[in-house]
Amino acid sequence: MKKFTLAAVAAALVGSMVPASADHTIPLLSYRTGPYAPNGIPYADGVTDYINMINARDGGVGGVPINLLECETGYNTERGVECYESTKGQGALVYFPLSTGITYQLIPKATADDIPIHSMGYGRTSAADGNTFSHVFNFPGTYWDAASIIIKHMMDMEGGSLEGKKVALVYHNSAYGKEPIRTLEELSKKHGYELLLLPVDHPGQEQKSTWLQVRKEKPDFVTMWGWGVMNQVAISEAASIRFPMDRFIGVWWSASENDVLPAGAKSDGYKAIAMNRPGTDFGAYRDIQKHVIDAGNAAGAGDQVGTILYSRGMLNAAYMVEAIRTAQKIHGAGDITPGMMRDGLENLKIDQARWTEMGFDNFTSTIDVTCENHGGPGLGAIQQWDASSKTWSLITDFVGADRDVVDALIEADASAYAAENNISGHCK
Amino acid sequence: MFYREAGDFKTSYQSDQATFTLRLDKILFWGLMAIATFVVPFFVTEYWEKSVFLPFFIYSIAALGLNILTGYCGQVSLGTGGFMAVGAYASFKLMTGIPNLDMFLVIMLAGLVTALVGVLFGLPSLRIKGFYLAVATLASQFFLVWLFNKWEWSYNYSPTGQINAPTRDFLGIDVTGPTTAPWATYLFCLGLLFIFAWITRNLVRGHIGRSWMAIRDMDIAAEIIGVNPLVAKLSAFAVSSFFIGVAGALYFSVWLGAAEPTEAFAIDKSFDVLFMIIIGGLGSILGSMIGAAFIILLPIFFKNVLVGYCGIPTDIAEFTQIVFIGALIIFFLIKEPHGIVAYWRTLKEKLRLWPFPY
Amino acid sequence: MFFLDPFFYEILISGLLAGVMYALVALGFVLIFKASGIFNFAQGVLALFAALTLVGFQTGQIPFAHLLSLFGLHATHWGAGFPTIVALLFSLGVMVLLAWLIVQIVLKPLVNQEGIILFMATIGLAYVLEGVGDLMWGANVKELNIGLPEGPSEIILDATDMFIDKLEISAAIVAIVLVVSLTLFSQYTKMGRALRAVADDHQAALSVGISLETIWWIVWSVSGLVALVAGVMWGAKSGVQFSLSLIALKALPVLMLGGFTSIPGAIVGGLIIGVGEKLFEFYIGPLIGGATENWFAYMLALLFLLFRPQGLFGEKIIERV
Amino acid sequence: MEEKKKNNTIMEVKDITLRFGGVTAIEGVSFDILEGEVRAIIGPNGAGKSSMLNVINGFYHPQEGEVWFNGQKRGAMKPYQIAYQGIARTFQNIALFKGMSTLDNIMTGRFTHMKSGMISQVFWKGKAEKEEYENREAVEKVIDFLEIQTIRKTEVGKLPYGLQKRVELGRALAAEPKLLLLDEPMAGMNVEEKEDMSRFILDVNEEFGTTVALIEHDMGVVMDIADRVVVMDYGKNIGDGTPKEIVSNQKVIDAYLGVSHD
Repeated sequence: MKKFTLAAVAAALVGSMVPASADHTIPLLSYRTGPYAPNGIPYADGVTDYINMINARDGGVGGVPINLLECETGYNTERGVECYESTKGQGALVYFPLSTGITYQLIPKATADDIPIHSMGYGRTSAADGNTFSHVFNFPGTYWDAASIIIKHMMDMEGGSLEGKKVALVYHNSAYGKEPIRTLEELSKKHGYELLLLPVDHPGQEQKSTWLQVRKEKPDFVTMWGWGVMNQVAISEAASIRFPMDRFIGVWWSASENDVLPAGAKSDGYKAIAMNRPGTDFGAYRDIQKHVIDAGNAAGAGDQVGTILYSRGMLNAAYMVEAIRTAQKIHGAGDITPGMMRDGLENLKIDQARWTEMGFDNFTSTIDVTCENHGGPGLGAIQQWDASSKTWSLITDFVGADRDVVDALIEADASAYAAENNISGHCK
Repeated sequence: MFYREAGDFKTSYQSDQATFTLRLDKILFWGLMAIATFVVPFFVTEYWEKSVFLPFFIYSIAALGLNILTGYCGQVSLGTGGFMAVGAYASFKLMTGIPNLDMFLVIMLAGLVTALVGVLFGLPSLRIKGFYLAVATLASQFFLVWLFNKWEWSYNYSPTGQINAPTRDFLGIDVTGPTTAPWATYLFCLGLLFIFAWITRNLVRGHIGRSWMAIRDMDIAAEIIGVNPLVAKLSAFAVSSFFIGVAGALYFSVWLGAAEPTEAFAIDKSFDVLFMIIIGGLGSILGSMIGAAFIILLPIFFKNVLVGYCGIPTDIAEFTQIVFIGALIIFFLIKEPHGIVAYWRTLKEKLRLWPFPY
Repeated sequence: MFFLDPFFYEILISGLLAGVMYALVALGFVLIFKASGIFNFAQGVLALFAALTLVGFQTGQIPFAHLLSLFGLHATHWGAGFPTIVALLFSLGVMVLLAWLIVQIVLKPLVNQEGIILFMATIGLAYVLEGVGDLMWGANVKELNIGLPEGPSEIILDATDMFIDKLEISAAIVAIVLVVSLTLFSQYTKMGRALRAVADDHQAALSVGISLETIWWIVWSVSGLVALVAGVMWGAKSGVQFSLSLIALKALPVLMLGGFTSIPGAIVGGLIIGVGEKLFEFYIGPLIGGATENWFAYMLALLFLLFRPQGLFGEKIIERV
Repeated sequence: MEEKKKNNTIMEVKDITLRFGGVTAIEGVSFDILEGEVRAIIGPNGAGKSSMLNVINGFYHPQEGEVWFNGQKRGAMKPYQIAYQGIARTFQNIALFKGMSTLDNIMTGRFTHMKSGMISQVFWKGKAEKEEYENREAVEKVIDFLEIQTIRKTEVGKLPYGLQKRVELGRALAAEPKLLLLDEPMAGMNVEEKEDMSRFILDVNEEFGTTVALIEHDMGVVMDIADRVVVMDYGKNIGDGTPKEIVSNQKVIDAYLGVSHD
């Protein structure tokens, strides 16, 4: 057995000691297994296909191909650490951990290793404060932006005021699910609605009492920070108690086809906040079709193309590619280091014109990252599910969050973190 | 030929009850320890530290703890994850509450707190036995995780309940926080594992250990001999929880640096550690470590082989690996129900008799 | 007082219905433990595997499609799937075959081992099944629809203003049918008597003239059937995906309460747990932050055991020396 | 041999009645055990003999009656407390610690003599270590006495039946009890084994002066080794006296010849 262990360790070593290649190395900490696989698969496929497309179409960025290192985390922090350590040695430019737990775990570590993290709409919200979190980026929006935008939408539906209304938050009983609570509390003070908190434990197959609670309290709106099977059950429960689906608004992780399909026709009208326009009618998709799928190189089983999470994966990859390009511009180098990548992310600016060039015409919000603000613009739109045609469609434009509320919260949490770890801001 | 008692006769009960009855065993062991202590630290990389050694050491400590309770005292427990959480959160509160407290003390105090909680949740074992107890301990698992998820004081009122380990030191050397040197954490955990293995050894060779085993093998006879089942079972729970608490504290503060109860200390932790001791060998110190190696290192090994070399897609590799490990578990149980460590023993027997088997 | 609360009765009923769902899972454990003294950790995965297989047949998935794609075959589905009833029968066939394999490969070599060893073996089994299931049918969510009525039942709604999901009513009916037929089976058939005999004493069973293997095969097949039913019922609610295997955790407190060896125990235990946790979550939950169901179920069972260590239907233990 | 007969009572049970639910296992049984004697309890199966031993060492608590030990009336005590009073026993169907070696089993028998605390155990220094070796010496004496040196390190689960019985006796002896209870020490043994066992019992009784109370079916053995005999039948005491008196007791003969009770 001892011999065997040694063998294992030896193999583990070799696994980690592959020399850093000349490519742009980007690790993909995906989770195609475990309870959250249904969400992880399309996302990972989206990232992979887009990167492959870039390599196939343009031969990489600035002539340097991107080497995507996929590493399976199973949405598990320990495995995430293993992935981080094993890919770090290979010159990883940036990490997108795809898990709040792993993000929290990596923030101090990666900062110390001078490797940037991009947690796109997840992870630690206050990382939007670039002055404190020099290496962490969470554009295009944070959970707190999302919460505020969702409340805004509710107000619009109520004709401008939530005074005396009741809003319920059904959330995954974990760090991720608890994220929006503070914001919603602040906003309730401001707008005078009553907030009702309804946690659901992992995995969340049994939500009877939660939804009876909803029936008892009769909230005017329900918003959801759900994840995995919890989403599907919540949506079908809501439907079966005949909660008006257009008053049920989920965060962007409760916004995929997987979540609404099992509920069937009953889920018609369900809303969620979106980072990008649904559908496949974009240049980038056509290129992926042409260069990747038709070439028979589709990632995974190739059956996820066009889903919400797939598109989000593409978007994530697109950010990375553009950040590399920016970094190359800044440093005038083809081959860049993680440090340069960080600068690239910090100076990332994408307006609609640029998006269109990239093949994302009118696809998502503009991006404007600064040293102080790593949260980008913090915009989001509301999408709605049409069960008959089984499609999502945007019903609002990309709107901004209630900045003074959200920024105050970010300020508070970030400064607390700065104090704990005696960080003096890195922006002049 | 050389591996045998020949020449070293036992002249006293001391030597007869010593940890290593064979001189060669002793030499081998201390040789290995010497290499681990004086050679490895110079070569240990962050990958080895974070992905191989720390998890191996920390889970070994947890497995030792559970083995005391389940392997030696016969009380099957599925509360390990919850108790690790207690250790983790205790250490977090201590680190943030008393900033200049030495890390070693933090770890020990965390263990102490966990021991108390362990005794509390051990009480049902006085009436409930076997699988019923195993399931009953799940109550503590789920309750503790729920508690640390709800009780804002326990995570210093952070908005999400995530806890992060600040930088703290052991005798002036940083062992927690993002900027630790691999060798430092490596030696810190190795040292603790050594200490706890030694403690386990001491406990199980004395009368306390025997009272545990007596309860395990035949509780009625044990009681009639003079063993107070209350004391025996609760002491087992206390010691076991202490170990597990220490493991939990290290897991959070030294290894991961951040944790969240619902994910890091979920039910599968409890199962994993139980698997370790059954696979490795119930009631065996070496077995606990072998088990930890099996459950922790084998997946990494498979991953690196299947993905690293064969270039199989990560998910297929993952599933194949699950199948392999499951098959291996079954295989080992069929070949050697008493755990992998039993192989080791038979091997030694053979070696001792070689080349004259009879 | 909350007896006047209209929700009290609704939560009572939905608690009972949830309890039935738990009992469905617990049943599988009980059957196997009764007949072979094995605490079958794989029961949850068994349910997942069964449901996956059913959906696979229904939608005409190609098994191991993803694996095959390594060799350049990118198809994921045959032309068409089977009609539900055929798919059900096929899935049942698969479960029976699986049961046979388990007995031959895993259990036979482990006859007369201690409980903990057999328990561990079923954990290995769980790993294998999980991996194979995912490799065969893929890890994404699958809709499962075998044409059971869904949505709130209008009749009850109009009559009592209670929302009771038709799916759960049908689950209850199925469960009752299942239990009744199991009881009849074990009471009135030679095989059934043999099963009960083996539960008491392996030798006795042999004297009935049925080999232990056969009996185990049958038991595992039956609990395979139960797993299939449980998988269908839960899967119809939440879609078929990995999480389905976690419903096993819901069955454990039920087992504590009802005892590992009693079929009625599983049912009654399930109902008690279902009602208990729902009432607690509904009335006490909000006061202490909610999401109490997971641990409360266990606490309830624990408290109960402290006063009746032998469980609901176990007979009193007199210790002898 | 002669003078020990004069010794005073070490154990006395008065009008013990023990019931399990409806069943009455023991009904108003009284007898005494003199210090240093070998006292036999005989009777047909189900006569309540083992139950009586269980009452004596506190495993069962009788509904009525008193137990006097060392001239004191004994309150409700847990078995392990009674062990500390100096009562040890063996069991009808062996109750050894199967997972442990012969040595460890007998060492466990010394439990009541080992007092070192958790801390010194943890660091294996001072009291813990010292005490361990002192007790080891005592145990080695027992091992030599029972002639089981060769199986010292063997797991008892692997031993043949006869040896297991012997180890169990050793475990009880190791406690250096004032009163030693033996529940059918020779059940299922062949003649040689029985002779060995009888010899051990007598030696224990003579060399260590340990008082012995044993249950035995083999009348021959009882006649040979017992000083006095209690006969139980259907939970009642139907005869008490020296072996000679017993064999001539009509009630006893009936009980053994199974004359119908009416």
